[in-house]
Amino acid sequence: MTMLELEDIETFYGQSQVLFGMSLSIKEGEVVTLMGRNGMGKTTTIRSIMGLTPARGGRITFRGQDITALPAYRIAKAGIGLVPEGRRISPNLSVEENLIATASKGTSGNGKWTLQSVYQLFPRLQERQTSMGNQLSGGEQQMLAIARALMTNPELLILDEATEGLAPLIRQEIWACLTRLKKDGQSILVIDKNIKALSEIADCHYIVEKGRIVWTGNSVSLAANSKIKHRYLGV
Amino acid sequence: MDGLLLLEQVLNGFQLGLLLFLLAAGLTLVFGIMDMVNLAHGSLYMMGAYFCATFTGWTGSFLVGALLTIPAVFLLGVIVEMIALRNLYARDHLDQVLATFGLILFFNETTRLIWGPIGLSIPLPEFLSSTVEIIPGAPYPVFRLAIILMGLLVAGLLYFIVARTRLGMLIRAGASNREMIGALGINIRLLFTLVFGLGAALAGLAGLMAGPILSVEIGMGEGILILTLVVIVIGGIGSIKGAFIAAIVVGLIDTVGRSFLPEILKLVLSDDSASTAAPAISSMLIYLLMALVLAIRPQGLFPPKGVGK
Amino acid sequence: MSSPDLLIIDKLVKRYDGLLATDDLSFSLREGELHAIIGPNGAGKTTLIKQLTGEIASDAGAIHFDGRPIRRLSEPARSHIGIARSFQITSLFPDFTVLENVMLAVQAHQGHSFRFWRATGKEERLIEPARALLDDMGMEDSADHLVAALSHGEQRQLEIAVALATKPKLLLLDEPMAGMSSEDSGHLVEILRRLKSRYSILLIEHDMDAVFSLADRITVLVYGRAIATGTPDEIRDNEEVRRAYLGEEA
Amino acid sequence: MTLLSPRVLINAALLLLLAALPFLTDMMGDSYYTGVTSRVLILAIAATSLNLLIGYGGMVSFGHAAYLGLGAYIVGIGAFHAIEDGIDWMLNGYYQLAATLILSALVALVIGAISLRTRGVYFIMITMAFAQMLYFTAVGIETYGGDDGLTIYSRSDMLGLIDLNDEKSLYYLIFFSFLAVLYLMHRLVGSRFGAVIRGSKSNEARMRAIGFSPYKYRLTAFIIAGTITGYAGFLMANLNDFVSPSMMHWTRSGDLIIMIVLGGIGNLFGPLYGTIAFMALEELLSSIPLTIGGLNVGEYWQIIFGPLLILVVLYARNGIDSFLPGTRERAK
Amino acid sequence: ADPVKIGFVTTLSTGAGAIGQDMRNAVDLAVEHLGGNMGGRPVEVIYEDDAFKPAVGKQKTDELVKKDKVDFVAGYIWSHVLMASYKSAVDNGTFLISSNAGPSALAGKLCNKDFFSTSWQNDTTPEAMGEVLNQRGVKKLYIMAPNYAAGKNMVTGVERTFKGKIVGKDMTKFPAQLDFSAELAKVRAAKPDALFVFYPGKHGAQFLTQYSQSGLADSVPLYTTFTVDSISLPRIGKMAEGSLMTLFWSPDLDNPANKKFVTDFKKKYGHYPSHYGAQSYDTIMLINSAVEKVQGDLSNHDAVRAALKEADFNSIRGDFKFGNNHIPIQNFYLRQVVKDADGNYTTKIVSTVYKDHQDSYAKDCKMN
Ligand SMILES: Nc1ncnc2c1ncn2[C@@H]1O[C@H](COP(=O)(O)OP(=O)(O)OP(=O)(O)O)[C@@H](O)[C@H]1O
Ligand SMILES: Nc1ncnc2c1ncn2[C@@H]1O[C@H](COP(=O)(O)OP(=O)(O)OP(=O)(O)O)[C@@H](O)[C@H]1O
Ligand SMILES: [Mg+2]
Ligand SMILES: [Mg+2]
Repeated sequence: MTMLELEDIETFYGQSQVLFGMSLSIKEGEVVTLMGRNGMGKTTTIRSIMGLTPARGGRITFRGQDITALPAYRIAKAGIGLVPEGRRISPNLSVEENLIATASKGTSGNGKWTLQSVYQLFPRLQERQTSMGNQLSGGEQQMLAIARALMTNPELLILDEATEGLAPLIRQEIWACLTRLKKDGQSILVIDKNIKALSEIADCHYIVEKGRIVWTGNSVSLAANSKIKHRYLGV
Repeated sequence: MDGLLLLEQVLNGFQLGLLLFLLAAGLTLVFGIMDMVNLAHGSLYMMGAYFCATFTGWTGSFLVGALLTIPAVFLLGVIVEMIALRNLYARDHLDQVLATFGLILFFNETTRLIWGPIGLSIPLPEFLSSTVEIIPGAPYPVFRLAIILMGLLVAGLLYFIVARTRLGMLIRAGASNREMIGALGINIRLLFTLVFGLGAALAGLAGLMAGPILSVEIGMGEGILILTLVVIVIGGIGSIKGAFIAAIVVGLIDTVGRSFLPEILKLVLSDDSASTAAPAISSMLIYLLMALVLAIRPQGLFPPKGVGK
Repeated sequence: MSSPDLLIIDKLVKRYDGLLATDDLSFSLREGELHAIIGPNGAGKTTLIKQLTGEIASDAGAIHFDGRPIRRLSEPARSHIGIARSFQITSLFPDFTVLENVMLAVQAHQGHSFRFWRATGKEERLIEPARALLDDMGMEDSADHLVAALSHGEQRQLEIAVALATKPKLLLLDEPMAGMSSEDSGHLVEILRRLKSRYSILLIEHDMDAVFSLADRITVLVYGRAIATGTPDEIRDNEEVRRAYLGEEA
Repeated sequence: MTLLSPRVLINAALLLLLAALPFLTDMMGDSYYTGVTSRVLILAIAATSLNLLIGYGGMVSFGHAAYLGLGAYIVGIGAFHAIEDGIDWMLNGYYQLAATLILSALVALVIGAISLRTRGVYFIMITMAFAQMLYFTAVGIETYGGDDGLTIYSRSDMLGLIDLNDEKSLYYLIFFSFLAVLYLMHRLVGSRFGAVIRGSKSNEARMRAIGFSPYKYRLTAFIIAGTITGYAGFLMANLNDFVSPSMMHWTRSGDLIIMIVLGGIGNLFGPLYGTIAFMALEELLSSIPLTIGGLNVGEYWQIIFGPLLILVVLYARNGIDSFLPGTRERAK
Repeated sequence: ADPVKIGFVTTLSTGAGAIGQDMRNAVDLAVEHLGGNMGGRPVEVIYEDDAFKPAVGKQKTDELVKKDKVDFVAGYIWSHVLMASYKSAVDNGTFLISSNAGPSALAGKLCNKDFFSTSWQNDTTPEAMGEVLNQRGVKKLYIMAPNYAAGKNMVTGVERTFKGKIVGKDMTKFPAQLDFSAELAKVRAAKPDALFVFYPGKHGAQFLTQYSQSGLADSVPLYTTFTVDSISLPRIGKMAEGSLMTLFWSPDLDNPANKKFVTDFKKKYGHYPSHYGAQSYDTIMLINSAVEKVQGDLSNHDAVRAALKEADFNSIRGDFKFGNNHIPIQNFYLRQVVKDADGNYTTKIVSTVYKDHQDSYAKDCKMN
């Protein structure tokens, strides 16, 4: 069953168009990646899905419901959890407050992510429990952003550069965690430059170039296609 | 300076401080926590007083009037927020100052249009307009005791809400991080509207408490607004605790300063120059206090955690 | 071939409430070397940079730069003796053009700015060095663009250009690759390789490919302490570093 | 930027109109407008200097009217002692001017030195506090009329160089002063000093990291703006023949801010447009010849003015400037 | 014929607009009583709003003088607005008639041949009050007034004539003191025989409310000037009932002109006129008397001035005559707040304190 479907999305910042007919789809339980160089529109795609920069053209459906024109909070409530680019931690809340302020049991109401379980995932956060958001190091903020999204117990988890600025060890832990999540049937949309790690867990990759999807396929065909990798990802 | 008089003046200062706090609470909530400079807070305070006077007139009872006033001002706040202010949260303070200054003009003149220029009065019921003798030889108005009580009540309640509840966290988070909190599933627009309404209701409460003693008239909000701004700046913008302490300090300094400054100045100046200098200095006292506090602590006495550096 | 030490840090301490962000830290940086600092998140790397630039005060210890103690110097004063930094989170003048960003940094090091009359737009003494620097960084095409309109990668590059414009002896770079695509970070590695010969650089980075290919020496920070210092190979093989930071990577 | 863009033409036309104004009013036989325009231009001088702080430097000073009062009181006090006590030299305009400039600069130095340690709303409030202290000082000084103010029976004596009692001479003194201030601002903002001021508004942390100490530059800008406004006060006293504490009240400082926002902040001509618009609105709205249900609409003009301010803030963020043709000059 | 043009500057907007409105009502009534005519010429009154700001008042005066070219400028509630506007009028040779403000400067040193007043000099009313206190045997007096020019004038006035001891004096913050509890506590502690206050306009209501709540009313009787007036009485009458004040006029003053004024005013506007209105009514009547005297020919400035100075008209205060400084020489009465037959609050005259009283600054006026 399709979880999220984008059809011909067009998005603008003011007058300047950034997405030119972006289409992609994510099935339930799938891990999908969005790849591409800087400034190609990956984050913008996410912002359109979340209703933060609503699409002016095209249609977005989430679990059968049209969410194109819904306000962000309704989309989040419908079951999408976001780890945004740039962390966006609340500076004047403590770590724990950041986690519980927006926590939710999820749409099914039996969410399994709780304070205990995210602290288990990121012990460093528990150590910094009472620190204010603006006192955290860059990496600690990143962990908090991920934990915060998990605490909403989403149907679909979106990670936009979620491993940026994290120590290698933590990065590995996050990949391991995503692998576990996938095993539990969590649907995930992920943006990251770490192709190797992505290839191991993703079912499907989309490559974005100038606001469009230019290539799509699974890890095997991506690995085989070094021309594509070089041309669109610069590796 | 005899001891009983000093005691009475301290009580007076405490009461003025708590009245200021009633007003400062709503202001600091909207100002500090939602990061919105709302100069029209004084106007909402005025509306509280006018509504209460009107409702008291209709119903013949101050208590009923007061109970009707609070939801009415809440509603007014919500309407104002929806029409004029909700698009200003993301703007800089200058824009907010200007727009809400526009609101002050609008409210003052509309009030004059509706209620006329003369002002109203709020008659108090018998039991509130009497006095009790808590300090021997100095009967104290019961209504002023009621103000003290109300101030303490609001302080406790607000502190609890903002520091302890999830609602409080969301309000604090929303200011710095509006978009993100929305993307995490919170209807921030509604939340802000409600919080603004809460701020308005607090202003209205202050107005209906102040109305019976400070008189109800056009422009009553401006003078006290400045005083209130001074209070929240001294206390550290956005800090309920800071507003509370600063309000009481300002109330005490103002009252005690006013009553004993001439005597104190006479110790160093001639009688004549002391009595001319005293009123001028006492007018400046709270500004001096603010300048002093900010010169030493540029963020006020109790800047809330996690804002700025 | 060990050159003299440009920067010596001795028993430096920074305390936040109960937390020791920098804990009796000592190490030195040699003239002309690229010294990388790595360590888990929250180890105190950014804090160290802030202490070096003077943005925050240290609680104890000493910092010697170019042979003189600098712990008591203000942030601008340290910039004037040759310490420059880039920010972990991009920090530029968004409503200025790229050229103006660099010009301002150039201006900061040409004596005082109490000059009220001449238009900076006509001052060759500012424009010339700024353009030269942009050419050097390969950014000449975007010189007249507003910073706000640049892509993330270009902004990160400009961060470094602005720092270089102050003609520093020591360059402190806080995660310059963060958020860059592989292509752009590859490009930046090239630039740093070129700069390496001309400046002494302290590099903080979680991108291990970059660190291992650029660094002359690496110091590993954990909980505010240096647990190891050595060449890239030594660090790669250090069991403790693997456990605390690297994991299977590298 | 082309030299003769429509925007430049409009600005030039406005200046020309102002240059010719006394003769135009002569032709209409109505010298009232010369006086009104003099007032507008004096306020525009004050607003332009405030724009250096707010528009270019991000320092929202809410006490700027204090300097207006300061300059005006120097003239008033000079005239007072010259007439009451026969101290003739106190009427000398050059002494008065020197005293005005020195005193405003000193006061700005003191206020700025303390206030500039704070940021944002704290800065707004502390500058207002200092201005209020000056206001209450003026209210408290009985010799100079206290709250009633001081009537100035003799304008500054410029020793024959220029006769301030002559309406036209005074007008041109004001007009050329305004032009000078405008040009000064233009140079200042584009200079190295201006770059530091603008940079400190844009990103203070970065300024410090590249080696600037913004404080002393900000303080200098604060003193420059205060001194210019003090000079405007000197002119205002000579125009009004009167000075009172109400000139320094915080609401007057608010008016100055409204003027520059109406005109478009961080823009050379903005304050002039804003001042004109502010004064014109006040005049036009308050004389709306409309009576509804026995109520004279003009007397309730603030019911219109208030929401108008809100509309400007909401929909015309650069004030009048956003209605002028051509693109806005970027806050240089 | 061309109309006689009168500019009338008062405060119509802001909270103080109530006073201006009362003055305008009285002026309209006066013009109506004159049948819209003065000396055979129609009358045109141009009202301007000073918005309670000196700068605005000055500009409006300029506009009236230079643009509208009025023959007389009148009105002015506030001393500071009058002081700011004063030169604009007299320097241009336009007659200026104050309908309320009475700063000491204009009565003394700075008096001017083209300046007239139909009200009083600030000090005189409290001087009468000082006299009243003497008559009533008050030995220990406590004084409260706001700390600004008029407040200081009032205090000076009382101190000049009061013979007992002043046991306490508080000059409170101006413009806005919110709370008087500290001062009232001091009053209680000082145990005076009487309390004299001056709190004009809105401060009056505020003071009275707090005074009555403090319970002081039983022990320390209250004497006021310009604190309670017909504008505020409907609102604060209950608290002010019985309190005593001095003034040159009262609605019940017994003379034909006043009867007509008060009756017609009440008929037209439904409430008592205030002294502001009474003074404004007199302003128009004064101008009318001068215009009649010169038969509508205003071209001879000196003749008009002489005619004004004669003040040959039926004033609401009975006889009207100017002192050498063009300020009225007049009676002062002690008045008390009472309820009239219809249950409305008003004041009634208790006694005459002064007959033909002149202000003490007149001697400084070098004009003759
Ligand atoms: N707020 C904005 N206003 C105007 N243009 C914007 C804005 N945000 C992004 N853009 C532009 O939109 C384009 C796409 O940006 P987007 O952030 O979606 O890229 P991205 O693929 O996520 O890149 P990155 O890997 O750097 O995060 C870029 O050219 C960028 O300059
Ligand atoms: N202002 C502050 N108040 C309290 N604690 C702080 C403050 N600033 C930083 N810290 C704490 O100090 C520690 C070191 O932070 P720092 O930013 O130096 O880490 P870092 O090594 O740069 O980490 P990262 O790699 O994640 O950027 C962290 O645990 C952080 O939470
Ligand atoms: Mg992105
Ligand atoms: Mg860091």
